[in-house]
Amino acid sequence: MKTITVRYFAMFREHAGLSTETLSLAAETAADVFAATRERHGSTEPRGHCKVAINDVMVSWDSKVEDGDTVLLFPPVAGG
Amino acid sequence: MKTITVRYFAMFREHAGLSTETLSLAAETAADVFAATRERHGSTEPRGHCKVAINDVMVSWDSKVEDGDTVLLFPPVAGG
Amino acid sequence: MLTISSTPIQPDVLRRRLFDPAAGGFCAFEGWVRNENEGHTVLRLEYEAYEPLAVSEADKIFAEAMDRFPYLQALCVHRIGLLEIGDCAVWVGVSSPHRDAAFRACRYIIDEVKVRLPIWKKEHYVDGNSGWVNCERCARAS
Amino acid sequence: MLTISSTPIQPDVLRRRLFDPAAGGFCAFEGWVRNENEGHTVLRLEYEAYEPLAVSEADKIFAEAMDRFPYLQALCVHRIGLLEIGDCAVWVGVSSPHRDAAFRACRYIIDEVKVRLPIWKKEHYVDGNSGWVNCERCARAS
Repeated sequence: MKTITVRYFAMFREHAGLSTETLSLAAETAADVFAATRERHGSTEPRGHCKVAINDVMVSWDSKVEDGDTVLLFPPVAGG
Repeated sequence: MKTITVRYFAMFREHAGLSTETLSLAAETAADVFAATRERHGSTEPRGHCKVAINDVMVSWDSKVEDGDTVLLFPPVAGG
Repeated sequence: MLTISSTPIQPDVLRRRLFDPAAGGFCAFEGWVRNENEGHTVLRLEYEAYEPLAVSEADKIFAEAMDRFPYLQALCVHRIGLLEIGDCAVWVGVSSPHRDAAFRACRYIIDEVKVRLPIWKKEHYVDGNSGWVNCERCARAS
Repeated sequence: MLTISSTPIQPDVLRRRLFDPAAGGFCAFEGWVRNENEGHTVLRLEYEAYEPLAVSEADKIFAEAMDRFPYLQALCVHRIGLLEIGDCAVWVGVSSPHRDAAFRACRYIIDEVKVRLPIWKKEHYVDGNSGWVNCERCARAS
Protein backbone atom coordinates (compact mmCIF):
# COMPACT_ATOMS: atom_id res chain seq x y z
CA MET A 1 0.00 0.00 0.00
CA LYS A 2 1.09 3.55 -0.83
CA THR A 3 0.19 6.79 0.87
CA ILE A 4 -1.13 9.08 -1.88
CA THR A 5 -2.44 12.60 -1.45
CA VAL A 6 -5.18 13.37 -3.98
CA ARG A 7 -6.24 16.90 -4.96
CA TYR A 8 -9.61 17.43 -6.62
CA PHE A 9 -10.50 20.40 -8.83
CA ALA A 10 -13.75 21.98 -10.01
CA MET A 11 -16.49 19.36 -10.50
CA PHE A 12 -14.32 16.66 -8.92
CA ARG A 13 -13.96 18.74 -5.77
CA GLU A 14 -17.69 19.43 -5.68
CA HIS A 15 -18.51 15.79 -6.22
CA ALA A 16 -16.07 14.54 -3.57
CA GLY A 17 -17.11 17.29 -1.18
CA LEU A 18 -13.47 18.00 -0.35
CA SER A 19 -10.42 19.38 -2.14
CA THR A 20 -7.68 17.16 -0.72
CA GLU A 21 -7.50 13.79 0.98
CA THR A 22 -4.70 11.38 1.78
CA LEU A 23 -5.47 7.77 0.94
CA SER A 24 -3.82 4.42 1.40
CA LEU A 25 -3.98 2.79 -2.03
CA ALA A 26 -2.63 -0.28 -3.84
CA ALA A 27 -2.21 1.90 -6.97
CA GLU A 28 0.56 1.42 -9.52
CA THR A 29 -0.33 4.23 -11.95
CA ALA A 30 -2.15 7.56 -12.11
CA ALA A 31 -4.99 5.69 -13.83
CA ASP A 32 -5.30 3.40 -10.79
CA VAL A 33 -5.62 6.44 -8.52
CA PHE A 34 -8.34 7.87 -10.79
CA ALA A 35 -10.23 4.55 -10.71
CA ALA A 36 -9.95 4.27 -6.93
CA THR A 37 -11.27 7.79 -6.34
CA ARG A 38 -14.10 7.24 -8.81
CA GLU A 39 -15.21 4.20 -6.87
CA ARG A 40 -14.70 5.94 -3.52
CA HIS A 41 -16.87 8.93 -4.45
CA GLY A 42 -19.29 7.18 -6.80
CA SER A 43 -18.25 9.47 -9.68
CA THR A 44 -19.31 8.67 -13.23
CA GLU A 45 -17.19 11.20 -15.16
CA PRO A 46 -15.33 9.28 -17.89
CA ARG A 47 -11.55 9.67 -17.91
CA GLY A 48 -11.62 10.81 -21.57
CA HIS A 49 -10.92 14.53 -21.36
CA CYS A 50 -9.61 14.54 -17.80
CA LYS A 51 -5.95 15.22 -17.08
CA VAL A 52 -3.61 14.28 -14.30
CA ALA A 53 -0.48 15.67 -12.68
CA ILE A 54 1.87 14.08 -10.17
CA ASN A 55 3.68 16.51 -7.85
CA ASP A 56 2.78 19.47 -10.09
CA VAL A 57 3.98 17.89 -13.34
CA MET A 58 1.45 16.96 -16.03
CA VAL A 59 1.81 13.23 -16.78
CA SER A 60 0.10 10.50 -18.76
CA TRP A 61 -2.35 8.12 -17.12
CA ASP A 62 0.11 5.23 -17.23
CA SER A 63 2.72 7.13 -15.18
CA LYS A 64 3.81 5.31 -12.01
CA VAL A 65 2.86 6.68 -8.61
CA GLU A 66 5.24 6.43 -5.67
CA ASP A 67 4.59 6.36 -1.94
CA GLY A 68 4.13 9.97 -0.78
CA ASP A 69 3.14 11.40 -4.19
CA THR A 70 0.50 14.06 -4.62
CA VAL A 71 -1.85 13.28 -7.52
CA LEU A 72 -3.90 16.13 -9.02
CA LEU A 73 -7.11 15.17 -10.81
CA PHE A 74 -8.30 17.67 -13.42
CA PRO A 75 -11.79 17.40 -14.93
CA PRO A 76 -12.28 18.63 -18.52
CA VAL A 77 -11.05 22.22 -18.84
CA ALA A 78 -12.67 25.30 -20.39
CA GLY A 79 -10.57 28.42 -20.19
CA GLY A 80 -11.50 31.77 -21.72
CA MET B 1 -13.53 71.67 -74.46
CA LYS B 2 -14.75 70.91 -70.94
CA THR B 3 -14.08 72.76 -67.75
CA ILE B 4 -12.78 70.14 -65.31
CA THR B 5 -11.66 70.74 -61.73
CA VAL B 6 -8.86 68.37 -60.77
CA ARG B 7 -7.93 67.55 -57.16
CA TYR B 8 -4.53 66.06 -56.43
CA PHE B 9 -3.69 63.99 -53.34
CA ALA B 10 -0.48 63.02 -51.55
CA MET B 11 2.40 62.55 -54.05
CA PHE B 12 0.29 63.94 -56.90
CA ARG B 13 -0.29 67.14 -54.94
CA GLU B 14 3.40 67.43 -54.07
CA HIS B 15 4.40 66.80 -57.65
CA ALA B 16 1.92 69.30 -59.11
CA GLY B 17 2.72 71.80 -56.39
CA LEU B 18 -0.97 72.49 -55.86
CA SER B 19 -4.01 70.62 -54.57
CA THR B 20 -6.70 71.84 -56.95
CA GLU B 21 -6.79 73.42 -60.38
CA THR B 22 -9.47 74.05 -62.94
CA LEU B 23 -8.50 73.12 -66.49
CA SER B 24 -9.98 73.40 -69.92
CA LEU B 25 -9.60 69.93 -71.44
CA ALA B 26 -10.71 67.98 -74.49
CA ALA B 27 -11.09 64.91 -72.25
CA GLU B 28 -13.73 62.20 -72.77
CA THR B 29 -12.89 59.91 -69.85
CA ALA B 30 -11.23 59.93 -66.44
CA ALA B 31 -8.23 58.28 -68.12
CA ASP B 32 -7.94 61.25 -70.47
CA VAL B 33 -7.87 63.63 -67.50
CA PHE B 34 -5.13 61.53 -65.88
CA ALA B 35 -3.08 61.58 -69.09
CA ALA B 36 -3.52 65.35 -69.51
CA THR B 37 -2.39 66.12 -65.95
CA ARG B 38 0.58 63.75 -66.30
CA GLU B 39 1.75 65.64 -69.32
CA ARG B 40 1.00 69.00 -67.72
CA HIS B 41 3.06 68.27 -64.60
CA GLY B 42 5.66 65.98 -66.15
CA SER B 43 4.65 63.12 -63.84
CA THR B 44 5.91 59.57 -64.46
CA GLU B 45 3.74 57.65 -61.98
CA PRO B 46 2.08 54.77 -63.89
CA ARG B 47 -1.71 54.61 -63.68
CA GLY B 48 -1.53 51.00 -62.44
CA HIS B 49 -2.42 51.31 -58.76
CA CYS B 50 -3.88 54.80 -58.91
CA LYS B 51 -7.59 55.37 -58.45
CA VAL B 52 -10.02 58.01 -59.59
CA ALA B 53 -13.28 59.53 -58.40
CA ILE B 54 -15.67 61.87 -60.19
CA ASN B 55 -17.69 64.18 -57.94
CA ASP B 56 -16.84 62.07 -54.85
CA VAL B 57 -17.83 58.73 -56.39
CA MET B 58 -15.13 56.13 -57.11
CA VAL B 59 -15.28 55.25 -60.81
CA SER B 60 -13.34 53.26 -63.39
CA TRP B 61 -10.84 54.95 -65.72
CA ASP B 62 -13.17 54.63 -68.70
CA SER B 63 -15.94 56.62 -67.02
CA LYS B 64 -17.06 59.69 -68.97
CA VAL B 65 -16.34 63.17 -67.66
CA GLU B 66 -18.81 66.00 -68.13
CA ASP B 67 -18.32 69.73 -68.29
CA GLY B 68 -18.09 71.04 -64.70
CA ASP B 69 -17.06 67.72 -63.12
CA THR B 70 -14.53 67.49 -60.32
CA VAL B 71 -12.02 64.68 -60.90
CA LEU B 72 -10.06 63.36 -57.91
CA LEU B 73 -6.73 61.69 -58.65
CA PHE B 74 -5.54 59.23 -56.01
CA PRO B 75 -1.99 57.88 -56.08
CA PRO B 76 -1.41 54.34 -54.70
CA VAL B 77 -2.79 54.10 -51.17
CA ALA B 78 -1.27 52.71 -47.98
CA GLY B 79 -3.53 52.89 -44.97
CA GLY B 80 -2.69 51.51 -41.54
CA MET C 1 3.59 35.10 -19.89
CA LEU C 2 0.32 34.14 -18.23
CA THR C 3 -1.06 35.86 -15.16
CA ILE C 4 -4.05 34.64 -13.16
CA SER C 5 -6.01 37.56 -11.73
CA SER C 6 -8.84 37.79 -9.24
CA THR C 7 -9.35 41.49 -10.00
CA PRO C 8 -10.69 43.08 -13.23
CA ILE C 9 -8.45 42.86 -16.29
CA GLN C 10 -7.15 46.25 -17.49
CA PRO C 11 -6.61 45.98 -21.26
CA ASP C 12 -5.20 49.48 -21.58
CA VAL C 13 -2.48 48.83 -19.01
CA LEU C 14 -1.63 45.50 -20.63
CA ARG C 15 -1.35 46.81 -24.19
CA ARG C 16 1.15 49.45 -23.05
CA ARG C 17 3.37 46.68 -21.74
CA LEU C 18 3.61 45.26 -25.28
CA PHE C 19 4.93 48.47 -26.87
CA ASP C 20 8.11 47.87 -28.82
CA PRO C 21 9.73 50.30 -31.27
CA ALA C 22 10.03 47.48 -33.81
CA ALA C 23 6.32 46.58 -33.55
CA GLY C 24 4.15 47.53 -36.51
CA GLY C 25 1.15 45.41 -35.53
CA PHE C 26 -0.65 44.59 -32.31
CA CYS C 27 -3.51 42.10 -32.01
CA ALA C 28 -5.60 41.55 -28.91
CA PHE C 29 -8.35 39.11 -28.09
CA GLU C 30 -10.74 39.39 -25.16
CA GLY C 31 -13.18 36.76 -23.98
CA TRP C 32 -16.27 38.40 -22.53
CA VAL C 33 -18.96 36.78 -20.40
CA ARG C 34 -22.04 36.64 -22.56
CA ASN C 35 -25.67 36.20 -21.62
CA GLU C 36 -26.27 32.89 -23.37
CA ASN C 37 -24.64 29.50 -23.87
CA GLU C 38 -26.18 26.60 -25.77
CA GLY C 39 -29.70 27.86 -25.20
CA HIS C 40 -29.27 28.64 -21.50
CA THR C 41 -29.59 32.21 -20.23
CA VAL C 42 -26.42 32.84 -18.24
CA LEU C 43 -26.47 35.08 -15.15
CA ARG C 44 -22.80 34.90 -14.23
CA LEU C 45 -19.72 32.71 -14.49
CA GLU C 46 -17.28 31.34 -11.99
CA TYR C 47 -13.70 30.57 -13.01
CA GLU C 48 -11.24 28.43 -11.11
CA ALA C 49 -7.61 27.83 -12.06
CA TYR C 50 -4.74 25.77 -10.79
CA GLU C 51 -2.16 28.48 -11.12
CA PRO C 52 1.20 26.63 -10.98
CA LEU C 53 0.33 24.35 -13.90
CA ALA C 54 -1.65 27.01 -15.77
CA VAL C 55 1.48 29.18 -15.81
CA SER C 56 3.86 26.40 -16.87
CA GLU C 57 1.50 25.14 -19.59
CA ALA C 58 1.05 28.71 -20.86
CA ASP C 59 4.85 29.07 -21.09
CA LYS C 60 4.84 26.11 -23.49
CA ILE C 61 2.01 27.64 -25.55
CA PHE C 62 3.85 30.98 -25.84
CA ALA C 63 7.03 29.19 -26.96
CA GLU C 64 5.09 27.20 -29.58
CA ALA C 65 3.48 30.41 -30.89
CA MET C 66 6.92 32.04 -31.11
CA ASP C 67 8.24 29.09 -33.15
CA ARG C 68 5.33 29.28 -35.59
CA PHE C 69 4.67 33.04 -35.83
CA PRO C 70 7.69 34.98 -34.53
CA TYR C 71 6.40 37.90 -32.47
CA LEU C 72 7.98 40.51 -30.22
CA GLN C 73 5.91 40.50 -27.04
CA ALA C 74 2.90 38.55 -25.80
CA LEU C 75 0.84 38.49 -22.63
CA CYS C 76 -2.21 36.63 -21.37
CA VAL C 77 -4.26 37.38 -18.27
CA HIS C 78 -7.05 35.07 -17.11
CA ARG C 79 -9.63 36.02 -14.50
CA ILE C 80 -10.74 33.74 -11.70
CA GLY C 81 -13.70 34.09 -9.36
CA LEU C 82 -17.21 35.32 -10.03
CA LEU C 83 -17.77 37.26 -13.27
CA GLU C 84 -20.83 39.10 -14.54
CA ILE C 85 -22.15 39.56 -18.10
CA GLY C 86 -19.76 41.80 -20.05
CA ASP C 87 -16.78 41.15 -17.77
CA CYS C 88 -13.52 40.31 -19.47
CA ALA C 89 -12.58 36.71 -18.60
CA VAL C 90 -9.38 36.46 -20.61
CA TRP C 91 -7.10 38.89 -22.47
CA VAL C 92 -4.40 37.95 -24.96
CA GLY C 93 -2.20 40.54 -26.66
CA VAL C 94 0.64 40.14 -29.14
CA SER C 95 2.91 42.72 -30.77
CA SER C 96 4.93 41.90 -33.85
CA PRO C 97 6.77 43.67 -36.70
CA HIS C 98 3.93 42.75 -39.10
CA ARG C 99 0.24 42.16 -38.64
CA ASP C 100 0.08 38.61 -39.96
CA ALA C 101 2.24 37.20 -37.15
CA ALA C 102 0.38 39.33 -34.58
CA PHE C 103 -3.00 37.90 -35.67
CA ARG C 104 -1.80 34.32 -35.97
CA ALA C 105 0.15 34.20 -32.71
CA CYS C 106 -2.78 35.78 -30.84
CA ARG C 107 -5.18 33.24 -32.31
CA TYR C 108 -2.86 30.34 -31.55
CA ILE C 109 -2.43 31.41 -27.93
CA ILE C 110 -6.15 31.86 -27.18
CA ASP C 111 -7.10 28.61 -28.97
CA GLU C 112 -4.59 26.62 -26.92
CA VAL C 113 -5.31 28.44 -23.65
CA LYS C 114 -8.95 27.43 -23.96
CA VAL C 115 -8.24 23.72 -24.23
CA ARG C 116 -4.97 23.08 -22.39
CA LEU C 117 -4.83 25.19 -19.24
CA PRO C 118 -6.17 23.79 -15.95
CA ILE C 119 -8.94 26.37 -15.80
CA TRP C 120 -12.58 25.55 -15.20
CA LYS C 121 -15.73 27.51 -15.86
CA LYS C 122 -19.03 27.10 -14.05
CA GLU C 123 -22.09 28.77 -15.52
CA HIS C 124 -24.93 29.98 -13.33
CA TYR C 125 -28.21 30.05 -15.21
CA VAL C 126 -31.29 32.19 -14.80
CA ASP C 127 -33.33 29.07 -13.92
CA GLY C 128 -31.23 28.59 -10.77
CA ASN C 129 -29.16 25.72 -12.15
CA SER C 130 -25.45 25.75 -12.74
CA GLY C 131 -23.03 23.60 -14.67
CA TRP C 132 -19.37 23.07 -15.36
CA VAL C 133 -18.52 23.74 -19.00
CA ASN C 134 -16.35 21.57 -21.23
CA CYS C 135 -14.01 23.19 -23.71
CA GLU C 136 -15.55 23.51 -27.18
CA ARG C 137 -13.14 21.10 -28.84
CA CYS C 138 -13.64 18.54 -26.05
CA ALA C 139 -17.42 18.90 -26.22
CA ARG C 140 -17.33 18.29 -29.98
CA ALA C 141 -15.05 15.28 -29.61
CA SER C 142 -17.09 13.61 -26.86
CA MET D 1 -17.99 52.70 -39.00
CA LEU D 2 -14.77 54.50 -39.86
CA THR D 3 -13.62 57.68 -38.18
CA ILE D 4 -10.67 59.80 -39.30
CA SER D 5 -8.92 61.39 -36.34
CA SER D 6 -6.23 64.03 -36.02
CA THR D 7 -5.87 63.38 -32.29
CA PRO D 8 -4.46 60.25 -30.55
CA ILE D 9 -6.55 57.09 -30.79
CA GLN D 10 -7.93 55.90 -27.45
CA PRO D 11 -8.30 52.12 -27.62
CA ASP D 12 -9.85 51.80 -24.19
CA VAL D 13 -12.65 54.23 -25.04
CA LEU D 14 -13.26 52.49 -28.37
CA ARG D 15 -13.44 48.95 -26.98
CA ARG D 16 -16.11 50.03 -24.49
CA ARG D 17 -18.25 51.17 -27.40
CA LEU D 18 -18.27 47.59 -28.72
CA PHE D 19 -19.66 46.03 -25.53
CA ASP D 20 -22.72 43.90 -26.22
CA PRO D 21 -24.33 41.44 -23.79
CA ALA D 22 -24.38 38.80 -26.56
CA ALA D 23 -20.66 39.22 -27.29
CA GLY D 24 -18.39 36.39 -26.19
CA GLY D 25 -15.34 37.47 -28.16
CA PHE D 26 -13.65 40.75 -29.00
CA CYS D 27 -10.71 41.13 -31.36
CA ALA D 28 -8.73 44.32 -31.89
CA PHE D 29 -5.91 45.21 -34.22
CA GLU D 30 -3.67 48.25 -33.91
CA GLY D 31 -1.16 49.47 -36.46
CA TRP D 32 1.78 51.11 -34.70
CA VAL D 33 4.44 53.32 -36.25
CA ARG D 34 7.62 51.29 -36.18
CA ASN D 35 11.21 52.39 -36.46
CA GLU D 36 12.04 50.57 -39.67
CA ASN D 37 10.63 49.90 -43.13
CA GLU D 38 12.36 47.99 -45.88
CA GLY D 39 15.79 48.76 -44.48
CA HIS D 40 15.18 52.48 -43.83
CA THR D 41 15.27 53.85 -40.29
CA VAL D 42 12.00 55.71 -39.86
CA LEU D 43 11.78 58.86 -37.72
CA ARG D 44 8.10 59.63 -38.10
CA LEU D 45 5.13 59.15 -40.43
CA GLU D 46 2.65 61.49 -41.98
CA TYR D 47 -0.84 60.29 -42.90
CA GLU D 48 -3.26 62.00 -45.21
CA ALA D 49 -6.81 60.87 -45.95
CA TYR D 50 -9.63 61.96 -48.19
CA GLU D 51 -12.33 61.57 -45.60
CA PRO D 52 -15.59 61.50 -47.62
CA LEU D 53 -14.49 58.57 -49.76
CA ALA D 54 -12.55 56.88 -46.94
CA VAL D 55 -15.79 56.74 -44.95
CA SER D 56 -17.97 55.50 -47.80
CA GLU D 57 -15.44 52.85 -48.88
CA ALA D 58 -15.10 51.71 -45.24
CA ASP D 59 -18.90 51.32 -45.07
CA LYS D 60 -18.64 48.83 -47.94
CA ILE D 61 -15.80 46.96 -46.22
CA PHE D 62 -17.78 46.67 -42.99
CA ALA D 63 -20.81 45.35 -44.89
CA GLU D 64 -18.66 42.77 -46.71
CA ALA D 65 -17.15 41.63 -43.38
CA MET D 66 -20.65 41.27 -41.91
CA ASP D 67 -21.73 39.10 -44.86
CA ARG D 68 -18.73 36.80 -44.47
CA PHE D 69 -18.25 36.70 -40.67
CA PRO D 70 -21.41 37.91 -38.93
CA TYR D 71 -20.37 40.09 -35.99
CA LEU D 72 -22.17 42.34 -33.52
CA GLN D 73 -20.25 45.62 -33.53
CA ALA D 74 -17.21 46.95 -35.36
CA LEU D 75 -15.30 50.21 -35.42
CA CYS D 76 -12.23 51.56 -37.17
CA VAL D 77 -10.36 54.77 -36.42
CA HIS D 78 -7.53 56.00 -38.63
CA ARG D 79 -5.12 58.75 -37.62
CA ILE D 80 -4.01 61.54 -39.93
CA GLY D 81 -1.18 64.03 -39.47
CA LEU D 82 2.29 63.57 -38.06
CA LEU D 83 2.90 60.40 -36.02
CA GLU D 84 5.92 59.32 -33.99
CA ILE D 85 7.37 55.84 -33.39
CA GLY D 86 4.98 53.85 -31.20
CA ASP D 87 1.93 55.95 -32.05
CA CYS D 88 -1.22 54.09 -33.01
CA ALA D 89 -2.01 54.84 -36.68
CA VAL D 90 -5.10 52.66 -37.02
CA TRP D 91 -7.40 50.76 -34.66
CA VAL D 92 -9.94 48.11 -35.65
CA GLY D 93 -12.18 46.38 -33.11
CA VAL D 94 -14.88 43.75 -33.58
CA SER D 95 -17.19 42.08 -31.07
CA SER D 96 -19.02 38.88 -31.89
CA PRO D 97 -20.82 36.01 -30.13
CA HIS D 98 -17.82 33.72 -30.84
CA ARG D 99 -14.12 34.33 -31.27
CA ASP D 100 -13.74 32.92 -34.78
CA ALA D 101 -15.94 35.60 -36.37
CA ALA D 102 -14.31 38.30 -34.23
CA PHE D 103 -10.83 37.35 -35.46
CA ARG D 104 -11.83 36.89 -39.09
CA ALA D 105 -13.93 40.05 -39.39
CA CYS D 106 -11.18 42.11 -37.73
CA ARG D 107 -8.58 40.68 -40.10
CA TYR D 108 -10.79 41.26 -43.12
CA ILE D 109 -11.43 44.88 -42.20
CA ILE D 110 -7.79 45.81 -41.59
CA ASP D 111 -6.60 43.98 -44.72
CA GLU D 112 -9.10 45.86 -46.90
CA VAL D 113 -8.61 49.20 -45.13
CA LYS D 114 -4.92 49.05 -45.94
CA VAL D 115 -5.44 48.64 -49.67
CA ARG D 116 -8.75 50.31 -50.51
CA LEU D 117 -9.14 53.50 -48.51
CA PRO D 118 -7.88 56.81 -49.94
CA ILE D 119 -5.24 57.15 -47.21
CA TRP D 120 -1.59 57.91 -47.91
CA LYS D 121 1.48 57.43 -45.76
CA LYS D 122 4.70 59.37 -46.07
CA GLU D 123 7.72 58.10 -44.21
CA HIS D 124 10.40 60.48 -42.94
CA TYR D 125 13.77 58.74 -42.65
CA VAL D 126 16.73 59.36 -40.37
CA ASP D 127 18.86 60.22 -43.43
CA GLY D 128 16.65 63.26 -44.12
CA ASN D 129 14.79 61.70 -47.04
CA SER D 130 11.12 60.94 -47.15
CA GLY D 131 8.89 58.85 -49.34
CA TRP D 132 5.30 57.97 -50.02
CA VAL D 133 4.58 54.31 -49.30
CA ASN D 134 2.61 51.90 -51.48
CA CYS D 135 0.32 49.37 -49.90
CA GLU D 136 1.96 45.97 -49.40
CA ARG D 137 -0.28 44.14 -51.86
CA CYS D 138 0.23 46.84 -54.51
CA ALA D 139 3.99 46.81 -53.97
CA ARG D 140 4.03 43.03 -54.44
CA ALA D 141 1.88 43.22 -57.56
CA SER D 142 3.89 45.97 -59.23
